[in-house]
Amino acid sequence: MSGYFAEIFSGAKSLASGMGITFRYMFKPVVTVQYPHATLKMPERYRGHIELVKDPESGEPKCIVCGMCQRACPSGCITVAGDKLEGEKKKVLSKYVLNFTTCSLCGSCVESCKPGAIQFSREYNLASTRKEDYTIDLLQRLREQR
Amino acid sequence: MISLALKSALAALAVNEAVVTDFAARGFHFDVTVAPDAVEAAAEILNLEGFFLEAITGVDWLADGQMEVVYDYNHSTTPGRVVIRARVSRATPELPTVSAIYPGALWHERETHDFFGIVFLRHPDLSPLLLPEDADFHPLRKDYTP
Amino acid sequence: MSVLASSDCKETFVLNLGPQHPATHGVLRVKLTMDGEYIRHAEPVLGYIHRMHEKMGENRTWAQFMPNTGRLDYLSALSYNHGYVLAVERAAGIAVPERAEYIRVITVELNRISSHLVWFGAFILDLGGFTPLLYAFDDREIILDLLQAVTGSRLTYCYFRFGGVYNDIEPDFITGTLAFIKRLRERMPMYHNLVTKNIILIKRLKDIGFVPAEMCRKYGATGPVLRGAGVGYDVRRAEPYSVYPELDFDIPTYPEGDCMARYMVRLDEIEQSMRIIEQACAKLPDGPVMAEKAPKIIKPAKGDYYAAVEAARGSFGVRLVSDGTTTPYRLKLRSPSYSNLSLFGEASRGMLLPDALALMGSLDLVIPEIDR
Amino acid sequence: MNLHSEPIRLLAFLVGIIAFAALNAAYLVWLERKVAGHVQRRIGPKEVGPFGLLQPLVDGIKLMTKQVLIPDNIDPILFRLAPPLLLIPAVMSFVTIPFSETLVARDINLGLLMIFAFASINVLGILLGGWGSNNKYAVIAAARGVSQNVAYEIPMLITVITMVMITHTLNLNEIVRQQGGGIFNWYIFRWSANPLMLISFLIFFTCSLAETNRAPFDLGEAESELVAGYHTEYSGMGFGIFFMGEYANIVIGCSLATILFLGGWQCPFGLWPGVHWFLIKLYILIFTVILIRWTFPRTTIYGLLNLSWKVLIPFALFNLILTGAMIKIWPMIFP
Amino acid sequence: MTLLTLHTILTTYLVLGAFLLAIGLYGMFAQRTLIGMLISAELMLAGASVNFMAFNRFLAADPTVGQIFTLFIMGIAAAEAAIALSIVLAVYRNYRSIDTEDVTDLHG
Amino acid sequence: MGKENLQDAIVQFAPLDKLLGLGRANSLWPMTFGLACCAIEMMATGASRFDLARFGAEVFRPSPRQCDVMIVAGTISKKMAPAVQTLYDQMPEPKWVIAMGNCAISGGPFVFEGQYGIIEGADKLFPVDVYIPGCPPRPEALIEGILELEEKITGSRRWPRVEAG
Amino acid sequence: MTSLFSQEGLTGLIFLVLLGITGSGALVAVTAGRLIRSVAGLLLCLIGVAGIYYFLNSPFVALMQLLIYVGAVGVVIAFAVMLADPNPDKQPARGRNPLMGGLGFLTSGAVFAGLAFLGASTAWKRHMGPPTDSGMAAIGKSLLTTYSMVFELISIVLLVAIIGSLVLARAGREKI
Repeated sequence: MSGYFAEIFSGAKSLASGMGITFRYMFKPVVTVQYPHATLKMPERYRGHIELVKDPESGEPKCIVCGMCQRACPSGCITVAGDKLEGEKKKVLSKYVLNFTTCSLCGSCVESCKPGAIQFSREYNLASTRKEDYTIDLLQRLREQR
Repeated sequence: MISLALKSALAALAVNEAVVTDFAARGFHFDVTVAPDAVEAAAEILNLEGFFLEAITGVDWLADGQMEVVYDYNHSTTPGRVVIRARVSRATPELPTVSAIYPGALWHERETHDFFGIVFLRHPDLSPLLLPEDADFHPLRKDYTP
Repeated sequence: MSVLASSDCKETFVLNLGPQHPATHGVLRVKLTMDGEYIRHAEPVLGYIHRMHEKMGENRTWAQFMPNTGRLDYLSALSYNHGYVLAVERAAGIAVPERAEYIRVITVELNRISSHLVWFGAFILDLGGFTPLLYAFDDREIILDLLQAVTGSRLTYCYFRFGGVYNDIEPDFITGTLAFIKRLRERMPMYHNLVTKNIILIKRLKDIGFVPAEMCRKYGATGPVLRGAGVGYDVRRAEPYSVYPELDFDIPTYPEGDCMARYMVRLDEIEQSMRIIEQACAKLPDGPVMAEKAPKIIKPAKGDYYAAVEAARGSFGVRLVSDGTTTPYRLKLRSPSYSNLSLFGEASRGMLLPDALALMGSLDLVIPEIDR
Repeated sequence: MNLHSEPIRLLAFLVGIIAFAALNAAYLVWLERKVAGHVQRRIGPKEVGPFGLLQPLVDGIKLMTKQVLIPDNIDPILFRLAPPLLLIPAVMSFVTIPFSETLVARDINLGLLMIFAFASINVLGILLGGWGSNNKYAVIAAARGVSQNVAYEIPMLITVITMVMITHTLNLNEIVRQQGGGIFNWYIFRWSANPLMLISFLIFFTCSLAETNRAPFDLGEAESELVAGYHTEYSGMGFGIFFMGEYANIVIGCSLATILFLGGWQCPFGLWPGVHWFLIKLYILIFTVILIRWTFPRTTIYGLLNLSWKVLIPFALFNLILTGAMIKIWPMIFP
Repeated sequence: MTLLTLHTILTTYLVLGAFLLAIGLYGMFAQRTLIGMLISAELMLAGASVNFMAFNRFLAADPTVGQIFTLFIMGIAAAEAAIALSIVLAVYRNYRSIDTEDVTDLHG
Repeated sequence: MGKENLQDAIVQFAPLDKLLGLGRANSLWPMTFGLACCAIEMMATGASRFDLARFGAEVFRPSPRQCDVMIVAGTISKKMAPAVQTLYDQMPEPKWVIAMGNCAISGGPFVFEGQYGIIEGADKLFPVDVYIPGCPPRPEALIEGILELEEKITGSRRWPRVEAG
Repeated sequence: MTSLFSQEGLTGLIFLVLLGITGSGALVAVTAGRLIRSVAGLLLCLIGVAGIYYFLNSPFVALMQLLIYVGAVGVVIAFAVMLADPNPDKQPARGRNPLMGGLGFLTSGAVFAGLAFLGASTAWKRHMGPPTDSGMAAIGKSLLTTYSMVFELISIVLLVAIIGSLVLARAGREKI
């Protein structure tokens, strides 16, 4: 019998203390970051989709069209092509297309890139009504950035 | 570690040699290849010793014309991984179920049947588990083409 | 004048829980044969998110399979990364620098805490309480920020590499982690007051959903489910890997085997993980984070290899069969939830629907990991 | 006792009441979302109108213009009958609630009884809605809802009988009038009537939570078990009506607790009685109800019945007997 | 006597009572299930109650008698419903249990 | 659940369309429907840090009958496809679909030569209104997706655009 | 002729509506194809009857009718239907015995005609004298004085019913 009352009492106490917690939390400041008005800062290493790195001297992409990224990519979302200009030793990048919709952001491509010609972008809030927006021509993107 | 009695009991079932493996290099302690009919007996021995069944899987040795079924046993208090293998021919991949001893094997065997088409005799229900209900293909066979 | 003149007297009916049902945390389907609200027979139907991981393993190089491991169990992706790299390192004989091992342990344990926090919230959500979920997510967001600063992703990490980790940690990661542990230590009593001591929760979890040790053994259940049944099996202790032998931590066990025991095991594991992280942060040595001799192209010797790690849900094993080429010949993933779920049918027999859902929640299922 | 005393007045009040019920339903949802937000340290509706105040309006517009899906294999009559069956009794109950001494649609002598009579009808809404949907989840939810309602009606009615023994009337306005003159005349603190009045109040409050299917007794809508409970198959306005009925019921339950125990429109200090006091008390109770929902996990059906049969009913019965004894004994000691 | 003043005369109520009684009677004949018959019985009781109340209102010397009678009828109806529910349950159970091995219980 | 008898909405007047659009756009109730990894990010979006509730879109309804928008968060396997299709059919008009994450857009990383188990994109099953790429997308991206959908419904954007950086 | 829009007219209209509800509810209750609809009809009818009680100057009984009949009895019956008849889909419309139906129709028709005729044709003798109080207090007083015996009896009946139904429902229930 005493157990019966003790259980009711302790139960009521636990309920009251629970409500006390939620009541107190109600007056604590909110933790929300109100997205379109305020944004979080992405960390240094944030992995957005990849983008090409500009050579600071020439302004051209650093890419040497070795195709390592293309080979390293597990899901084959990178297409690289280069033209071999006459008289030059190296190939020149003519096409770098990322099909972002199959990318898994694993970083293999960035890792495999010897000259450091690709890096992760800071894009974190992509949304679009068109699927085609995500087949990204990175070369064109680089050109538009300048 | 695995007791001597267990080792000898399992070695008695072995087709070839029961190998005591180097755990650091291979990840398990004892490797026994048994005849397909003996998997039940092996399971019984291990059950009496208090082992649990971690997984059952198949390997398709296309070149040998054989399929291998691998049983991973482990013990929860005295660690010691025991691997039981059995090879069946690819033409008639059949061997008895151990689900009467380890009900946990029901799903593992169904899954192996899904992936390799290995038939576990006296298994109560070999309908596809991970594949769609009407699936009749076995995707992990090496000669599988969709 | 029979009441049942024309009805076809079936005493039971079949209730399909899922594949889209709030309680199944994804796309599990459970075929329940019910007698009123009592469950006569429960049969989980899997495969609704079967993503062919094992098939993909055979189509890719050893390194290319890495991102898949992060998507097996998205709640504790790093454990799965860890399991896979361990297996490949074992197969290819790659040694890992000590600093990398410590970083792995710190991040894995952080990930384990975040996984348990999500489980905690989702479990209480199953029981009908909403607010604890969001409190747990508050704490989890901090972990995600920490891990994101290191790995670059929030959820499906692909951070470990054969022979080390992708990149080194920053010093403020350690300070942030220790600050977070301090904060979580202060928050734990709040969770206990709000949830654990709540009479409604106790009534719903105590003596509900028995999974005894013998049943765990028969079905191969591991992790908190097994430890909630009183068996102190933990891969981190049973088959020590990485630098766990150098760290001091306990393996919480509760002998009851009911939902409450599993609940308590996980909450205690959060505390233990915090201990591990603190020690690891203190012991963190300097040095490289990537083995210098790690080959770029991996070609393990012929043979098969096994490696197991203690993931948040139990023992995760990777069985590799190598034929000496650059791609795995066979890659078997032994996922803990698969075995843990397989006992649901037997354990839930004769239970009431809400109790069975409490049992299912206490098993902590992540469906993509089950279906693979 | 004649029906046609002031039909115009009645009509005006009826319109007012429906407006009040609808407004309450709409803004209680807003309040609920806002309180939930702040309890969980987030903001809640904010972007639609100032403080998200237009959110209910927007939701209403959306629900009204949403396509009404009538599933194929249901019982169309019961399916359509259920939502009004839930809402109309709830709205009707407002007729006799005294918001202030004069602000009452019809001051019926049997007001208390009338509210319970109507409240007992809305069980049917749940039952028929769940059954008519021909959905297993809905049927289970309906069965749960009904057994819960029936179980909790008993301690609730016993408590109300206790109150009626003390007040000697069923007229709600009269009950409030008896509690004039300060906070210690409220029945919840009227130790002289029965020392366990606080427990009576708690029993009544718990029961009204259960009667209105509110958390932690929201078994009928337990979404982790039964998808959306008895309104799983309802879309658009059918669902909206269920929603409104639910909130109207909450308002009635809390109004009744206010009237019976917390002195209705009486001021705690015995000054300026009026509708504002009623509303303040009412909304404090409603706030408590909301806070409870966002704090506790859900009970199970047996936990719920255990609570009713093993705790609430014994306590309520004990209270009843004690009150009877007090009524007889008190005058003997203090003649 | 117009349609709108029907409520002021006794006959309306008596006819209604008779109607309910008769329809209940018909139901008793026509319904074949236990619950259907229970529903019909409730209708007949309702008819009787209406009659009581009508006489009470228009003719009785002591206007409480009819009301009390009606209240008693309600009490009876409640008891009847409870019993009927349990019988339905019992029959249902029994019927089901015939399918299982419990048949021997019937023979002792 | 079979076919439905369709009844048209009660009010349908051209001048009201703008109001209706506003109403619908600001009261997007999503379905409690997660398939895989992205579902966790969906939960995170509803949680305190990001708070989908600010836009009135936190009312996750478990029943498709009461939802306006279906957030396909995760990989659709071939076994699951019929169920997803049914859920879509069960939603009352007007309804929208957000494909969240790379798997829902195109099958994501699980597309490979000879794959046998997944549907390569939700748009193979039903029309998709908004695509949110990422693996998984950050919660901000999901909010952005909701805003994008609102823009699609009302024809104008009420919120500032955020440049990544 | 009373105007429809006067107070009296409105009252009369409400009464007619109530009559309609009662009658149609009763008809549905005995003729509906599905049991659950019969129950809904019965409930409709009982709600109508409650309204008619209100017209008969006894709001107390009217409310009790709602509380007990609709709220309790009706729910219990509906529950019984749900328990015994869980699958409305597969159930064909209940067949009726045409002979019994016809017989019932004749008998009930005769009863109705007879009673209605009797009710309409008899010159009922109105009670002359001062009207007595018919409020709740009077009912309560009578229950505990004049009719206390019956009151006790009915409580015993209820008690027996509860125990009996418990025994009946409990029997054969195996513990799960």
